[in-house]
Amino acid sequence: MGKLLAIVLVLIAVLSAYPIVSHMFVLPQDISTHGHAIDEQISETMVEAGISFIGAQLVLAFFVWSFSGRKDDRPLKNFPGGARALVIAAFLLVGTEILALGVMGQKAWASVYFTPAKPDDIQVQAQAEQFAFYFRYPGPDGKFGGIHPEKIDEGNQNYFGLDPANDVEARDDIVSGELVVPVDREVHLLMHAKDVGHSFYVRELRIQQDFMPGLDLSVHFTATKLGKYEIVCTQLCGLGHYNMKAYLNVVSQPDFDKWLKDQAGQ
Amino acid sequence: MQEGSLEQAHVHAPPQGFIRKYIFSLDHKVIGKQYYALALVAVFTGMILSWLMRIHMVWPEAKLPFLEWFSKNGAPGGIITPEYYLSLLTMHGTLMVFFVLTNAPFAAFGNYFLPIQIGAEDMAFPRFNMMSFWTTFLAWVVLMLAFVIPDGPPIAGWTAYAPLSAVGRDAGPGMQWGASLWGLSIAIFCVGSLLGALNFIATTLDLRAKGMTLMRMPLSSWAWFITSCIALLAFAVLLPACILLILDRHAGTSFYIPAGLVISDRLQPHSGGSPLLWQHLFWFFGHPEVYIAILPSMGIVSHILVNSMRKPLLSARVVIYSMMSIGFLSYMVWGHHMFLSGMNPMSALAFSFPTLTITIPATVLTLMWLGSLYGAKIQINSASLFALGFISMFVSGGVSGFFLAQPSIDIYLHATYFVVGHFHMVMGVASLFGVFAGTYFWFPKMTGRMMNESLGKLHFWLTFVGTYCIFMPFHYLGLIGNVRRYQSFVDDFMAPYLGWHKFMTIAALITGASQFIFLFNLIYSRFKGKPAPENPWNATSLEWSIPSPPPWNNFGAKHPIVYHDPYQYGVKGSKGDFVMQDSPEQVVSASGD
Amino acid sequence: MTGKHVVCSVVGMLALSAVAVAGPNPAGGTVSGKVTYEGTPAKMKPIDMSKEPTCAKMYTTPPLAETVITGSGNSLENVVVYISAGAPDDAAPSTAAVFTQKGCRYIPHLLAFQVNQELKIQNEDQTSHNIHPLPKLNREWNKSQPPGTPPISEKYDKAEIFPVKCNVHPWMHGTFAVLKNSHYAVTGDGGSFTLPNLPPGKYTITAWHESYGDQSQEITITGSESKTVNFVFKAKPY
Amino acid sequence: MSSTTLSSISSQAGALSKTRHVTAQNVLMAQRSERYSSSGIWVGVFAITMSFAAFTSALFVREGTGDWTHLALPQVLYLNTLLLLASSGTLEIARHRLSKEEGTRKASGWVLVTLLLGLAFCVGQYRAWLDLRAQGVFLATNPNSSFFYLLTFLHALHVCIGVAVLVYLAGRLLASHTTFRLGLFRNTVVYWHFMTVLWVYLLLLCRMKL
Repeated sequence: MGKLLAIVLVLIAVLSAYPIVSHMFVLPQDISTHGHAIDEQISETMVEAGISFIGAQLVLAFFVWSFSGRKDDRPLKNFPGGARALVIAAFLLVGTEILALGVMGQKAWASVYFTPAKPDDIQVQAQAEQFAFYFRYPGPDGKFGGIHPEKIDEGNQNYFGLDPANDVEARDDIVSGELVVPVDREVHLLMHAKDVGHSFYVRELRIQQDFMPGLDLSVHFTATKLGKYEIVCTQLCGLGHYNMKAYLNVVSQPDFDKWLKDQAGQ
Repeated sequence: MQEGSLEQAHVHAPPQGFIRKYIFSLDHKVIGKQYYALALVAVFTGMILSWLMRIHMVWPEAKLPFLEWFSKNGAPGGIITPEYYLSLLTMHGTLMVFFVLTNAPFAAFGNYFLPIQIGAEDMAFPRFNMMSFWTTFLAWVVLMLAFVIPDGPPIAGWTAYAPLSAVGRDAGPGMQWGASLWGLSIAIFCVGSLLGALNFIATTLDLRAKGMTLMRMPLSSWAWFITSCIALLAFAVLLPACILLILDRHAGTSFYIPAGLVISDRLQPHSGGSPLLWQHLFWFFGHPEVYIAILPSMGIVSHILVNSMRKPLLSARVVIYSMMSIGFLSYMVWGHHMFLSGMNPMSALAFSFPTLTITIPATVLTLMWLGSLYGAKIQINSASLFALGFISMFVSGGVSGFFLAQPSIDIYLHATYFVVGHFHMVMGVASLFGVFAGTYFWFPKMTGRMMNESLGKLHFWLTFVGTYCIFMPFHYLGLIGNVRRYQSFVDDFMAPYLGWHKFMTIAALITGASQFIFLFNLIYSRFKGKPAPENPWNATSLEWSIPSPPPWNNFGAKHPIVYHDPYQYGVKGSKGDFVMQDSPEQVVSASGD
Repeated sequence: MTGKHVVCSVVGMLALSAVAVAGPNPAGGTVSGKVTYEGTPAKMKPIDMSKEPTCAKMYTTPPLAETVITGSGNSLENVVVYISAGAPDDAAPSTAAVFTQKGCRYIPHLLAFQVNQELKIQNEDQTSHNIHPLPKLNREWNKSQPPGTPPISEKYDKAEIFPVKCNVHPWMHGTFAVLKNSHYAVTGDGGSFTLPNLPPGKYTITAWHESYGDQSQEITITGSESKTVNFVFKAKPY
Repeated sequence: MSSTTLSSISSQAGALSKTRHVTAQNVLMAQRSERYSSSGIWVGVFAITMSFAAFTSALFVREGTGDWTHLALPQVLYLNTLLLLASSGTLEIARHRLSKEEGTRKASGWVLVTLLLGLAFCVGQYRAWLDLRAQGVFLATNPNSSFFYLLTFLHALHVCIGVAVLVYLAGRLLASHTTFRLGLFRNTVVYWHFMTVLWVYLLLLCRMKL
């Protein structure tokens, strides 16, 4: 029975590793300027974690294979070096591992959170609500109209609670259900939650950030590849959570300008 | 009951009558079994909920008539609605985390064996002990009520993030009364756990038998002691969090709810609250809770491994210190659940390092177990199989922690199936393996009958392979960005992976079904199992020095005197290759260090 | 529940037969008219359904919002005209009022029906909808309706006009007008309405519009005459 | 899940008959329980401290998130503080009397005084709430009032528990019960003093923050 356990352990180690090493599951393409740092971080960690995982399972299997169900009275042996050696090993190996990961990870994290948005970036306000995203562009005047929660009227497409009657800045604001951005231009996303907590997740952008009600956060990113990508909510926000999504549409600068014009026309 | 002065409160007379003996019993052994029974009910409920979720996820059109009968709004025409899926999810999480992973390894086994292992007649405060169980039971009843009220169970997940959990009716079905029951239930649960933890600590500190120094306590007792210290702190923080939540829901206060929220077209009458406050308070409890679930299993597994290895651990001290440092570190890392919640990005790094640091004591523990296996004479039985399986599970679930501990990677993996796979393996399955091991190991002591070995082994193989089949794919799917807590995958890009989800669902059904083998084994062996001797495993600790099952006052009139470290295996003893803790015979200490 | 249901439908049938016996009341008067607006109404914006492809692909050009629908000659649609005072309460008809979700829109946008009349809500889309009426006097409920589930059957026991929304699709907003008696009409294309078979008496006729509020007029019916009542709403540009 | 089998029943009987005789053991028990009960109360004190620490940190966080105002504390609170301080004093006296083995009667008097002072404190707190209500300040009026009502109520609740135990103990004393639960009494003393300290802390917190 012990031998069987050893075999099963080996099988588990091998079969668990297979889908990874055979690239059965690869991250979706990275369309951001910072994403590569995260991807490298993941693959680095994958190597270290993979080695520890397979190593531990194999050692366990080996020991179980050779030391289980022994009827003979060979004397008990102790692990050479005993506890002290193992503790030191753990501290050295894992310690260095941690330092390595920690330091490198810091870089990747910094590239997202510690570098300020460029001055020439495009400001877009994203509002998350049950259960959709809406995006607001300041329009020609470059200013966002104020938000008046009591004015929100979704049946009338007023998702942000704008007050065009009294607020001139709001009149030319462009509201869209999909996030259209020009390629290779930094986008500064101002995040506003209308009701409860939500999250903004674009796999290809390697961006995920919560919407925190009462606390307007922001992220900035630069999309480098044209195309349509899915934006999903990753913070449980109620019954329609699974259906809360939108699309990120990365277009060329001219197309973007044209799109803005069309929207303003409506 | 009896008018004994407090000085002898725990020297209670043998309980008389059914009620006193089995319902409102002061006997820590009965209370331990009561906790175990409650956990058993909860775990099967939770498992069936997970079945329903998995089935609905891969076969959305599947009609489940019995479910329509159970909840007409939840499953009209037998088809699970999105909100009912979230209800199932919430209840699954809550039942499993609180009523299974906290109750079974800690409260159940701890209550039964902590006093015996340290040579005490009972817990320090038997009445508190009884109260703590019945409070927990009440918490369970309150939670279960959510299933039967028209409003239905809450849909905010077991983490109940504010403001979703705090605004009430407008947040959706189940959030008017279901969520209130949830909050109330958790608050009550906190009280019960605090009483329990208090009892465990006092008992360990003061009721140890003569000669039972702290360092001579079995590792399981150590684990329960450390865990109770963690629990005392954790639940003392969760309780206030729940009180604030209930006030926000019903008293119109604004602790968690900021101004200007419009939910279901209604402007919420609140202002100035902070949703982050809930997250901080909750995770300050929530992360230590992970260790409340896993530490007792570590102790139990060490306790059982040593016995089945027939040789002491390389160093029991190192194991104890590792468990201590894990418990200590667990209070400095709660922020790693909130990397993306809008905390100061700096604090993310501050939380990341202690999180990574926890891997050191965890690795030390693993190496202690592995290293001790070297050159041992491993006896393979259901208990030791699950103990060995625990090591494998713990490693598998642990390594994925490497990823999630790093904020940069968390940007991509946060709230994906990777996380779900991670905590199910390391917190859920691993600590349940500890519970299984403990059950197969201690059942003879608790009932006086042996469990059926072949059924036990069958149960192990199905569970061990099954859980890997279920939870390994979680990690893979997480890597491709499969978002958690979705009742169905409307996104096109998930289509190619639905095959994997089907595979996981089928694995879950089979693995779950095999748990009924265990249930049958429990019930069958309880009545028909072959009678158990006093010390079936040739074990050394005190619980094996008394009859199976133990008398009402554990050690009868004699008070055990302890002469040795807990694990005198692989020595020349009068009874064989071991010397029991309370046997005066001299042995060369065989401890590893 | 079902018992009550049966009773209601029986009552309904009796009412129906009564009407049948009476037939088109010879002595009954008829009130008809037209609902119009003055000023410039807000321009209806196209609905962005990009988040729900299954619905979006059902339209070649995105549909417009339906809060204010105007027709030729400043006529105003989706106005419910009913008798708010003067008429006795009628028993609910046995036929159910049907509310359909199709292409992520409500059909009709404004559904008028009577107190205790059966309300049947069905989902013809391939996606889950969520029906969340927001009444003030009646009992509030909030149910989801995945594709393939049976129609939802509900009743309202108090007269009230209130919005209904889909929590999953924010743009989906409609109106339930729960009315005391059977004398009501909802203006369609052209903004005209007719209230037939009014027995002699003094009535208050009310016209209600989703975003322009309501107006009332007194009218007296003395015999089998037909009178004309027109309503003019002030349109707001925003 | 029954735990009883024939063997264990017989052993229970045997054990029972034994315990009656082994008096040395009971003495041992006595010493032990004194120790355990004492560490028990300290663990409890720690737990309560932790929860109020949690409330405090919640208060600090909440202070930072807007609409924080000012709350004029009712004057009666200071009187209540004196009452509670006094009660701690009287309880000390009671403890002193008991340890000096002067008949339990005297001690019981002081215990009674203590629990009356404790009750007076609770009534005083209730009075404070009435004052606030009179000013139209309710639980949900603003965050400050929310925290004030919450903290004072929870503390008063703990004091009431203490009072209940004192009532029980006073009863024991007056009946000059053969087995007066000294351990319980000492724990109650610790608990009571802790309540006083906790209240002083809460008062300062409210003064400075609310």
